[in-house]
Amino acid sequence: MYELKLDQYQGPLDKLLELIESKKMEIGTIALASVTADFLHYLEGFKIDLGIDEDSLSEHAQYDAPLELLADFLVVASRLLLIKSKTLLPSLELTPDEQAEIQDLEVRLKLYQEFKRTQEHVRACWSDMPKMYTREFMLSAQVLFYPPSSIGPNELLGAILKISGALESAMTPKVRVKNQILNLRTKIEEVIAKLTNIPQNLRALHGEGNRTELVVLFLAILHLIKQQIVKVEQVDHFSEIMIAKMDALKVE
Amino acid sequence: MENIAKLEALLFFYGEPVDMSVIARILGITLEECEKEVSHYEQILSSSNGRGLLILRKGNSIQLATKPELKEIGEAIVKDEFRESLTPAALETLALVAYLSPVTRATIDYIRGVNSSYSMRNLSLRGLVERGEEKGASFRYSPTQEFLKHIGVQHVKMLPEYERYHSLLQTFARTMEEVSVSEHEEKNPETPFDEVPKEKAE
Amino acid sequence: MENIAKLEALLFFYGEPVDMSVIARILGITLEECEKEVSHYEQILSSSNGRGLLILRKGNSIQLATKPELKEIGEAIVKDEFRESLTPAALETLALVAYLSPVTRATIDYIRGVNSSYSMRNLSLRGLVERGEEKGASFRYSPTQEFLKHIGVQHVKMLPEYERYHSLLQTFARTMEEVSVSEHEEKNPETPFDEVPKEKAE
Repeated sequence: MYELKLDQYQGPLDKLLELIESKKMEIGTIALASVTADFLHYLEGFKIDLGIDEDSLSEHAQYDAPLELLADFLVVASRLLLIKSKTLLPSLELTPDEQAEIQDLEVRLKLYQEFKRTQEHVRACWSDMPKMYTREFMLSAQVLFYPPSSIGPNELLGAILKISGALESAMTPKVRVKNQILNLRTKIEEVIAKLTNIPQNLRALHGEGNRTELVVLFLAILHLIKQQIVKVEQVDHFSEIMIAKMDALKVE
Repeated sequence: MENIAKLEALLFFYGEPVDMSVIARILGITLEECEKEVSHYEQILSSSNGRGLLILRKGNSIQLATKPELKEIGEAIVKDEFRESLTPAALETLALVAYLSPVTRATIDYIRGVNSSYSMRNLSLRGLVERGEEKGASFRYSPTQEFLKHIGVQHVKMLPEYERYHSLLQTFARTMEEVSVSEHEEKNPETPFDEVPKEKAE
Repeated sequence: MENIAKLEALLFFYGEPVDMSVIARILGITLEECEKEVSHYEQILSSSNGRGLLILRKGNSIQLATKPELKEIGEAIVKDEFRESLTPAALETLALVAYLSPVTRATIDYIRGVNSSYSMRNLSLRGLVERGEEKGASFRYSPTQEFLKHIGVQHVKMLPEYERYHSLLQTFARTMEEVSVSEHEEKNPETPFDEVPKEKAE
């Protein structure tokens, strides 16, 4: 059921694009910075919206996919945070990697915007009932016995082993989500460290409101990470799911 | 579109013999008009060397079929299709039917992650699997006795490591049924009109 | 009997998409003659209001189908069994597969900014997309004939603005390389640009 639910949700780029378009802005650093708060606000609503509730986390189907989706959102959120920080604190130095990430987000958003049109085209052509019908495969052929040239019990077992192997690998725990969350935490720590290392630059901020906004953004992310993201480990598909809260952040 | 085009589309897709009154109803014409249309179509088909089809009549029912002169075309394509060893997709489907039988196509699809209707139909036509009892709206498939005999196994339970993989795959299939893929899987895919596409390209 | 009659009988009998080389072999003609025969047949079908069928093309395979103008004939027979509605995620994924095929899941994930494994699996189970050749470690996906039947076009290339979108990704890939983001992205499994789909595969 969670899968069906997941299908109803917008992806992070889709959401971001919607926010920018609602402000009638062109995709760019300024637009991205201006929708950062809205984006994070949307993210904060995730727990309630997706019904991720720590009490129900033992139910595999309840949280797995939404967590995946959340991870995709967090990647975008971390980049927005960088952009926002840079806008508020022009003297903030970004590493080449961070520069590239910001640029990458812009490019991808433009790409996404372009391709969104393909959806409209397909939706316009699509009909729930087929518009064309074909004949069933060899409808009028007689059933006869045509065994394949070389097949035996071992060939069947071989095919089964391959399938079982594929099933097992499909069910190995997903470390991706965890890694992305850990990366994000590191990123926030880095940004905050930079801020505290250059206190003189804080005075260069454009105004009190902006500074507050920046702080609020960080708090929002920190809140999200501490309250809503849990470390998830599962040894294999049929084992119990182990859940542990991540260590408290060292910063703050 | 002319009525004759509608008639052609209907007969092409319907496959089985269809009663004249049903045709008239679907085309929204009277029985007399329908009879005239069918005769006209019949005439066009039989008089041209450029057409490969004809109308088969049986009582009040008619059916579209290939001309008897082109019998060898059908034979050639059957030979071409079945002379080869199984495609990986067909082998996978056959193995799953053998280790899980009796099993619905929906379960096989779910385990494979792709639609198996083409493979299943192929295996059925080759006489390697057969449909058994119905389960809800869908049929359950098993390997044929002839096939088991061919590979020298008296019963599926004698397949290598049968117990282990039978229960493993069943557990997996059950887990998925609980998650309940979608109501889509529940619809009856076994009507004569079933032609959901295949994973042929694999 | 003329070759065109044989072609008609073959396509009618087989039902599924059949490769041009198989048709040529069975009819005992060259591939060029075969392509000519098929084009001729296609032309006859599409130009006449008295014909209810058309040729669906996918890559080198062709299949007979009823004309989209006659969809109510099919609907009258099948009722709701073939109903396929699309969720937003399914539509997004399906549209990308249709315009970019053959395309890897990594590319789709990259453009959507989300993991598309569930959507892709769902579409694959429903027979709307299929896995084709392997590209390195990953498969490339294409829309199926079933997809074409729902949208009522004979070939994906007939989708609106197909050429524009089909080549768009390559333009973007080049831009990305110029801004040298690629170095950074190489560590990232999301990046699809080592495997931009090529036209020739169609």
